[in-house]
Amino acid sequence: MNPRELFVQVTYLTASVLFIVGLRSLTRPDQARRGMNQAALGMLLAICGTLAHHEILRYDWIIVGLVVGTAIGYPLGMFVPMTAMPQRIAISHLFGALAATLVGVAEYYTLVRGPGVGHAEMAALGFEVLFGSLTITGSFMATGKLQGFLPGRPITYPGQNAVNLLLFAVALGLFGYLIFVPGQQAAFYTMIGVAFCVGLFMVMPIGGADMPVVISLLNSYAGLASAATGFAIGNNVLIIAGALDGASGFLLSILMSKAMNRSFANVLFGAFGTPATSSGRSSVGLAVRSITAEDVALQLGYAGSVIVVPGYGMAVAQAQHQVRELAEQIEKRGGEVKYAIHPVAGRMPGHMNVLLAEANIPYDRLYDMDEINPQFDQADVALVIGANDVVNPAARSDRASPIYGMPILNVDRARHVIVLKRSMSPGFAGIENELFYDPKTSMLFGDAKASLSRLVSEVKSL
Amino acid sequence: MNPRELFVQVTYLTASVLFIVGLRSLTRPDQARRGMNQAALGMLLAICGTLAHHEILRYDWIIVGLVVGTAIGYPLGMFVPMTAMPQRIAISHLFGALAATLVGVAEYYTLVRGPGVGHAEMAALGFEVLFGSLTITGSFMATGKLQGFLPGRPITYPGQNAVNLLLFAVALGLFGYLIFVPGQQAAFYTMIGVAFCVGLFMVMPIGGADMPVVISLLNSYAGLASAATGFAIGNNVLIIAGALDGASGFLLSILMSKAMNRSFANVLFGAFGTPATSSGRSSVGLAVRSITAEDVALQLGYAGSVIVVPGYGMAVAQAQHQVRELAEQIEKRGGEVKYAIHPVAGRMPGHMNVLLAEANIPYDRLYDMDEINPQFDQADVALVIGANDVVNPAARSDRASPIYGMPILNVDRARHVIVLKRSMSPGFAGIENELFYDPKTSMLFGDAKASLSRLVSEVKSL
Amino acid sequence: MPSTGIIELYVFLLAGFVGYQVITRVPPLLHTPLMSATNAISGISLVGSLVAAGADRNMVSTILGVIAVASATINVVGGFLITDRMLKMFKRHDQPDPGPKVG
Amino acid sequence: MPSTGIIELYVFLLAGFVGYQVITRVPPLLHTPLMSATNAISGISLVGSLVAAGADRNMVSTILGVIAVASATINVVGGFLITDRMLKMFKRHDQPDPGPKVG
Amino acid sequence: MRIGVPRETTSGERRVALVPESVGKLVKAGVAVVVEQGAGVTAGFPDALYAAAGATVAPDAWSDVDLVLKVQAPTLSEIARIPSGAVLVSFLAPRTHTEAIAGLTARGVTALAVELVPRTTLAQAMDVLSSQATIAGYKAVLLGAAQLPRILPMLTTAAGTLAPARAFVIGAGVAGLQAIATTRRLGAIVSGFDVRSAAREQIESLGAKAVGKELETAEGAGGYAREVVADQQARIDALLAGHIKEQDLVITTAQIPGKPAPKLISAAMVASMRSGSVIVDLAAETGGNCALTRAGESVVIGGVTILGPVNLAASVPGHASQMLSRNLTALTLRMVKEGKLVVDPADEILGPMVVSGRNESGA
Amino acid sequence: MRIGVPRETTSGERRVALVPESVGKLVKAGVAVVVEQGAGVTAGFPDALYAAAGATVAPDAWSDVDLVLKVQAPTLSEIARIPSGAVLVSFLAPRTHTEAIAGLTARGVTALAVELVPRTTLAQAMDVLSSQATIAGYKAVLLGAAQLPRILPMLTTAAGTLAPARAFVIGAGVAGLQAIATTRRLGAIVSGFDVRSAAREQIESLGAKAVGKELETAEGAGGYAREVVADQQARIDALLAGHIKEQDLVITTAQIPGKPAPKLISAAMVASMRSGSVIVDLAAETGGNCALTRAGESVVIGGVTILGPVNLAASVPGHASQMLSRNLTALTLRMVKEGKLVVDPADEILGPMVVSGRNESGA
Ligand SMILES: NC(=O)c1ccc[n+]([C@@H]2O[C@H](COP(=O)([O-])OP(=O)(O)OC[C@H]3O[C@@H](n4cnc5c(N)ncnc54)[C@H](OP(=O)(O)O)[C@@H]3O)[C@@H](O)[C@H]2O)c1
Ligand SMILES: NC(=O)c1ccc[n+]([C@@H]2O[C@H](COP(=O)([O-])OP(=O)(O)OC[C@H]3O[C@@H](n4cnc5c(N)ncnc54)[C@H](OP(=O)(O)O)[C@@H]3O)[C@@H](O)[C@H]2O)c1
Ligand SMILES: NC(=O)c1ccc[n+]([C@@H]2O[C@H](COP(=O)([O-])OP(=O)(O)OC[C@H]3O[C@@H](n4cnc5c(N)ncnc54)[C@H](O)[C@@H]3O)[C@@H](O)[C@H]2O)c1
Ligand SMILES: NC(=O)c1ccc[n+]([C@@H]2O[C@H](COP(=O)([O-])OP(=O)(O)OC[C@H]3O[C@@H](n4cnc5c(N)ncnc54)[C@H](O)[C@@H]3O)[C@@H](O)[C@H]2O)c1
Repeated sequence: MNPRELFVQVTYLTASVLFIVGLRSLTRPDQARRGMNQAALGMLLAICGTLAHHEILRYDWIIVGLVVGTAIGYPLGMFVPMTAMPQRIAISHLFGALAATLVGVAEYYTLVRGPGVGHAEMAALGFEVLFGSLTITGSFMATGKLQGFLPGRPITYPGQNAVNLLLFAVALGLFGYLIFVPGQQAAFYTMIGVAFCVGLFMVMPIGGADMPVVISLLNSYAGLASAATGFAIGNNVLIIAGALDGASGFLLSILMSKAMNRSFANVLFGAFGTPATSSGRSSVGLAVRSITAEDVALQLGYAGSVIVVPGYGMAVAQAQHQVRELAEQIEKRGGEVKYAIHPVAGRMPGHMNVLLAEANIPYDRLYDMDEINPQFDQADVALVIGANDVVNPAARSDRASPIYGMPILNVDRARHVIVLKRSMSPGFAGIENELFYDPKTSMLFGDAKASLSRLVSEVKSL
Repeated sequence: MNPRELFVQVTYLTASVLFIVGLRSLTRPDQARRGMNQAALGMLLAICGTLAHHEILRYDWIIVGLVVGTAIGYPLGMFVPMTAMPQRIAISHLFGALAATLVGVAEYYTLVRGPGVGHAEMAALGFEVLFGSLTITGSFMATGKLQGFLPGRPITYPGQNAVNLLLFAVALGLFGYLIFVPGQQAAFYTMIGVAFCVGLFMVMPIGGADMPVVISLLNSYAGLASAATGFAIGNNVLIIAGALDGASGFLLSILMSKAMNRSFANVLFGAFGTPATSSGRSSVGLAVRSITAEDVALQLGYAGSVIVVPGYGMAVAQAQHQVRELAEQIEKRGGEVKYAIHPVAGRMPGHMNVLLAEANIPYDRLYDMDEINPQFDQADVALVIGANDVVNPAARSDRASPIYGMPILNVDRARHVIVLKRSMSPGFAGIENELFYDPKTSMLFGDAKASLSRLVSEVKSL
Repeated sequence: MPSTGIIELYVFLLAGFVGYQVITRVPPLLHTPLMSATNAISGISLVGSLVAAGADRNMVSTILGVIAVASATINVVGGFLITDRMLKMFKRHDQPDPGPKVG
Repeated sequence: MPSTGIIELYVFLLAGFVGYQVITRVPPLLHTPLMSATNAISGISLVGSLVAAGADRNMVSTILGVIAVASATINVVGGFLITDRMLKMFKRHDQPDPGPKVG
Repeated sequence: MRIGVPRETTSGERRVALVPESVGKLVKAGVAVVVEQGAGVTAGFPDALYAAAGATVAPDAWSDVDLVLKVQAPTLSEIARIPSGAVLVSFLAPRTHTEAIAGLTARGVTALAVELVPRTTLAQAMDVLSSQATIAGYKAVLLGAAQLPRILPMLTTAAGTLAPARAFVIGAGVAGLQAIATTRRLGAIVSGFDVRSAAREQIESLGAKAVGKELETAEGAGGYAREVVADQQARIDALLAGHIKEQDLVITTAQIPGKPAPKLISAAMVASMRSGSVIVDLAAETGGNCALTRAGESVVIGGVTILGPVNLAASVPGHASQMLSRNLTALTLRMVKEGKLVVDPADEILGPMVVSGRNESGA
Repeated sequence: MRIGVPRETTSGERRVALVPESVGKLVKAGVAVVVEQGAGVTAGFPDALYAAAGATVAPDAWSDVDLVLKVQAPTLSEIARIPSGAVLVSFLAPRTHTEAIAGLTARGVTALAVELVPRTTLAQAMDVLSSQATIAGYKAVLLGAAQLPRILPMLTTAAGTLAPARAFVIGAGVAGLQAIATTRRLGAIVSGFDVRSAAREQIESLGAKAVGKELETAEGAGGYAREVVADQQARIDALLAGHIKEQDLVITTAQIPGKPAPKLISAAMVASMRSGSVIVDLAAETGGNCALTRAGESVVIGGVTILGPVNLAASVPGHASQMLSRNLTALTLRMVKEGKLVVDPADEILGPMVVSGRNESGA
């Protein structure tokens, strides 16, 4: 092995390790940034290594490509608002898949004109362009729907699934054929065309709300295409990065579909979006945002100040001990926990006091309404545990409400509001609560005791 | 690729996956057995695959080897008592390393007489026999010391470390030399001889108590030797299994040395055993067994019935809430928790009742001494939390003791006894407690509240 | 001795396994950064693109390669930048305690 | 394209990484079964031994190979059996509740 | 406008209608307050504190005021001292106290009976029934526990294990729930019973056991209970008979608005109880939930002590006055519109409380 | 041998020396028990239960017995009824009650004073001081809490937040610790003070705050405290003066064996307390920890109520008798050797308790 080759291999090996280490760092929010810097370093190494590759003869075009890419990539990275994240990720899948597809086509074009394409090589190349091209159009559709330049609603027609499956079967058939007869250029390009259609049609029937699952799946496809590139050109770092990507995208799409109560088959075979959407919508047409215990735990674990607002639901669930446990965990991590006791929380005067005292929560953590209300502004999280009427903003704003004029806890002034209750049922006063539809509010549904137990474990394991 | 080759490769690939899956199953005690069966299946596949290997021409000798091996292995697996586990594992490292070394020697012998040895091949082979041979003699020493046919005490002499390092340097030097001049048979066999000595001398100065660390390290070496075999004969399943072994042995030896309060360098460079042993020993010459929170958690998590014995230490630590949390976790896993309240536990009548009631532990879980004493026999674990005098068997047996005649809780009748306290200090009566030296008893030292918090997390994460 | 393709399959499988193990331990709130991180890493297809663009084999290959280089670079640059922006949000805020306590 | 040796290095590293990740999650009480399990798996050197014993290359190789086969088989057979014996001890005992309760 | 706070003259009444803290609040709102000398002493608030809070302390807090805040209903002679056209807010027991109401109407006094406060979420700050019942529920437990020949919590000691006492609370309204909370704090094994299903859930929300959950409910209007029908009563009787005989401490609080308290514990049930057991009947004033209760007295029959305390809140005068005073202040501030006292009969809270007099009063 | 259990005649004494459960145990051990008619009634144990347990219920439990178990020291006339040569076990207050001791000695009665039980781990089952102090500590809190014009727990209600009461326990022996536990159960903010360092740790082991941890300790023999020297007393005074004036409920239990109770709360400290505060002085019988305490009476000075209850355990006769009875049974069983009553003066527990009479008695 000559020194140059050695250098290339060393950079690749190092890059592979750095990628893995970098992704691993994402398991811990406080180490994630450092880890991603390591991954970026790995990327730099891999690029440098490749530039030293013996096959590379001229650099002028490469520089053009790099400059153009950087010019587009920098603003995409720095200035796209966080709210536009989904479409941002979707479009980057487009770029990734495009790169993989083009490399595949170039390779095929070169080989078919030169030494000819081997069967194994054809398998890799075919896989690469097949997944690459359907990801290109799929990502394009997803971006369009999310960004709004394509209609966001699902576009459906009878027999859609059959058509999609058929198209996919045709593409696969062509791929199989090519493996046996690699030289059939017409088949190759037709396959690309069909794959484009598959991508388009696959995403067409899917509504905006289900897009994250699709994006994740496309992530996985793009990763597989990269890995196939690696097989085609015999490059390990591509294989490894592609496999990481593929696994991650696949897993994420499963996790997300689970979170949306869809079966995995439903996700894989693209029949998303067809059943009526089940996301919570209130009578007033506002959406409710449900959240997982893990996410709540992360918010609490990294919050500087948390205000707990207990209500009758905490009493019903007899969750007072779990409340204390959670608070202890948060405090152990350096957060501060206060309890906001509304005068009429619960069902008897002092109901919350009785329970919190039972759980041995020190009196000096309890704040009554007048003391705590000015402090919500500075709270990172208001954790509402089975309270409802006492945090209902209708009391402030809705003259028609039966509780209009009752002073309430201003939880909606906190940075985030998390509400633990079992359902969307109203409380004692029997009225709806707009707080639950506030964009700042996330609902963790379930019995308060069970939810809190989960939160305790999750915060502990952060 | 011909079908036979394909078959071989498929079995290898499957075996690799099964090994990984099998080891992974060890993270969960309830799945571990199934996982190990999968690993065994993997092994079977790999063997069948190899038997189909095109290089294998005659089976007669192979069968002899297999039969002899099985005849020795079966009793070693089935009838060796659990208490002889350390030496059992040590001797199996000997066999593993022997196999790797012999294969290496055979390969070298064949190559050197035939096509000659390449540099890369020599590197792999050299590594293999080097680590293999030092593991052979090292394991032999370890087995001997543990089984008792060699003197168990550390054998030391001045300058020992220097001698060992020198020997190792010589072996490495020969190895380096061989990579450049692979054909030097004398150097090859000398290296093996020197490596034998390294193994011997390395383990010589180590006492019986430190043996587990050594065994783990030898495990790692044996694994590396296997992996090197894989490199030498180009076999992935060997590389993977070897790497798994190597990583596992290495990690375990680190973990164990940490548990023994030794630095890793101390372990790596074999200067074990030289400082005075620090294991706790009572004035009566009995040993105290300290235990980690993880191990306690595992015992509790898989116990069918646990009896908690609270004492004044629980009160001092104000750990009552953590006691309830732990009990809830155990109950969630299907275990049963009872509380044994000794009449004079604590420092005032009813001290334990007051605290346990504060933590909302239901009265019907509390048992007084007469009710609970007959139940210790059937308990898997007696968890003594900051109690001392009330579980002191001296009250039963030692006529000279100031508490002789006081009825005590018979915790020593339970299958395991775990004691949570901060030190070996006595309790109110100021007398030593033999219970702590009972072979059944494990001590988890530390403040009861802190220890219990850890236990809660650990049991949760089982 | 197996062909390189077979060994590469091992690499692929093992890497997938590593990916699986790593990703299952990423908490859900970091799933978005994770997506953009894997996205950035998938910019590694730049490596293949560079060869296509620079190997000077034929015009088609070079042109396709240059486009591929540009696309992949977008991902690398944009992906790492945005991941970093997102992860910045997970810093702890250590702020002073406001207001009085009741006794 | 790199040599098989290099790719095998990837395999080795990735496998080591997988091993590391898996082993760090094994609870301490299972460390002894883990040791004997890896020990059983290390019997995989049987694979190499089989080739040495059966390839019929020369007498030395065959003899050494046979001894190696025997040694490795001991580990495989003994290792899996004893691991299984150990793991059996981790079954839950579901026993009836003895004795009365105070009310 | 001026508020008068006379000294309570009813015997045993140690509360006061306004505590100094509330005086300060009212004065800040631009209202003058006259407090009769010594009005707060029995509740632990000497005159000096009132003066410091901005009240005028005078021998007479009746004349020349627009609003009289009292605890107990005024006697006929006191009614005569209320300026005609003024507003009176106090307990009035309007259903039984018809003579006084007539007197007030005759004098042209707008009287608000605080016991008629609507039990809605919005009215809670003015809900004297809830605030005083809270105190009563707590105090009932202390009385009962002190009477018992045993302690409430379980204690395992060198002299044997003392079994925990069993406490049973009938009627889980405000007082009943507080009694449940307090007996639980003291370590008793607590159960509760109510005819309203919400109350049953609330019993459990305090960690106590709700018995008779299988029995039909009897919900009335406004969150109150209604009387139960005969066969239902029979089932309740059977339940109680079985449960009560194992109890050490029984606290009853069952009430039905405008009706005598339901008779729930018969003499036979009392006889079935262990010697030394104690019944605290918080419904004594309206006839008692136990057949043997005598209001204001303590009866011992067959070793069972039956306490029939009246006006229990007055025996914790400090905190009871503090809460009452907050309630009355909230009520007053609701009536004050731009410095004037306005009792709007259409007001959802004030309206139902008016028991006599003209509709508007301005000062 | 025969044990006699006479009815207590001291006024206010509702306990009984043996409860039926213990009778059963003794009878099983081969000992005959004679219980005077009505002996257990005040404690809630009617004669029928004794008979059922195997005792002879008779009008006279004095004659012909080998062992008399009593609660209060016998009067001179009762002493005359004890068979000469018999053993008496009861509270005897030997240090002050010299006349009775002399009488017993004269009659040849071996008398064991239960208050002299050694405070060792082994003697705990016989430790009547601990068992009765447990009850007293609990009951003191109920008395004090019932007297307060406020409630102990913190409650946030629609009528404002009721601040938790502050309770302070001086002397953290058995009674003091139980008082701490009980006030904490009721939700007060509790602090404690003691001169023994072990007691300070024990205060914290109940979750309360130990004040004055920086002050020197004054440990006596046998786990008891000793008197403090003058300058130490000054520092304690300063601490208490500062702390007490913020307390709502103070419970004092400080005792020094054989000495009058230390005077810890001066009249000035009482004067500094808020009107409505309550002091419960459990040391009233030995002179009181508060300068103004009058044993058996309740004194109100400047709005502060000082309760000086005596013989508190007797006011919870059921459980107090149960514990006492267990203690006395353990003591009796220790004396019975092969069916005979043997008071071995060398016995580490019995020896120190003997205050009169011969050394051995057989029956
Ligand atoms: N304090 C008093 O003295 C008193 C007396 C009587 C009435 N009230 C009235 O009661 C109300 C008190 O307000 P609040 O906010 O405390 O309670 P709330 O408004 O009654 O709301 C309680 C909420 O808790 C949820 N919940 C019930 N069980 C739960 C469980 N096991 N786990 C999780 N959540 C559970 C319910 O939602 P899900 O069913 O969806 O879970 C419900 O929305 C006020 O309207 C007040 O006026 C108070
Ligand atoms: N119940 C009563 O009425 C009463 C009254 C007075 C005396 N006593 C006597 O007190 C004794 C009671 O027995 P016991 O078994 O309950 O207690 P004990 O014998 O006094 O032992 C308590 C143990 O708890 C440990 N400990 C202290 N603080 C701890 C912490 N923060 N975390 C963990 N462990 C802690 C201590 O060991 P480390 O220092 O090593 O941690 C000590 O050995 C008996 O001798 C009894 O006679 C009882
Ligand atoms: N909206 C609010 O914010 C608010 C505030 C305070 C009280 N309340 C409600 O007001 C209502 C009345 O409370 P209260 O304490 O004044 O009630 P109350 O004093 O009228 O009656 C006490 C309890 O006795 C029960 N009872 C009646 N007959 C019974 C029988 N035969 N057997 C058993 N129990 C019987 C009632 O159900 C009630 O729970 C409750 O619903 C309470 O929740 C509401
Ligand atoms: N060994 C056992 O098992 C056992 C059993 C019960 C009691 N004891 C011990 O017996 C001892 C006495 O208990 P007791 O309750 O009978 O005590 P006690 O009644 O004699 O005194 C009560 C408390 O008052 C304290 N005290 C005395 N002077 C004081 C002062 N000037 N200021 C503040 N506090 C003062 C004492 O330290 C004591 O804690 C304790 O040590 C207790 O732990 C031991």
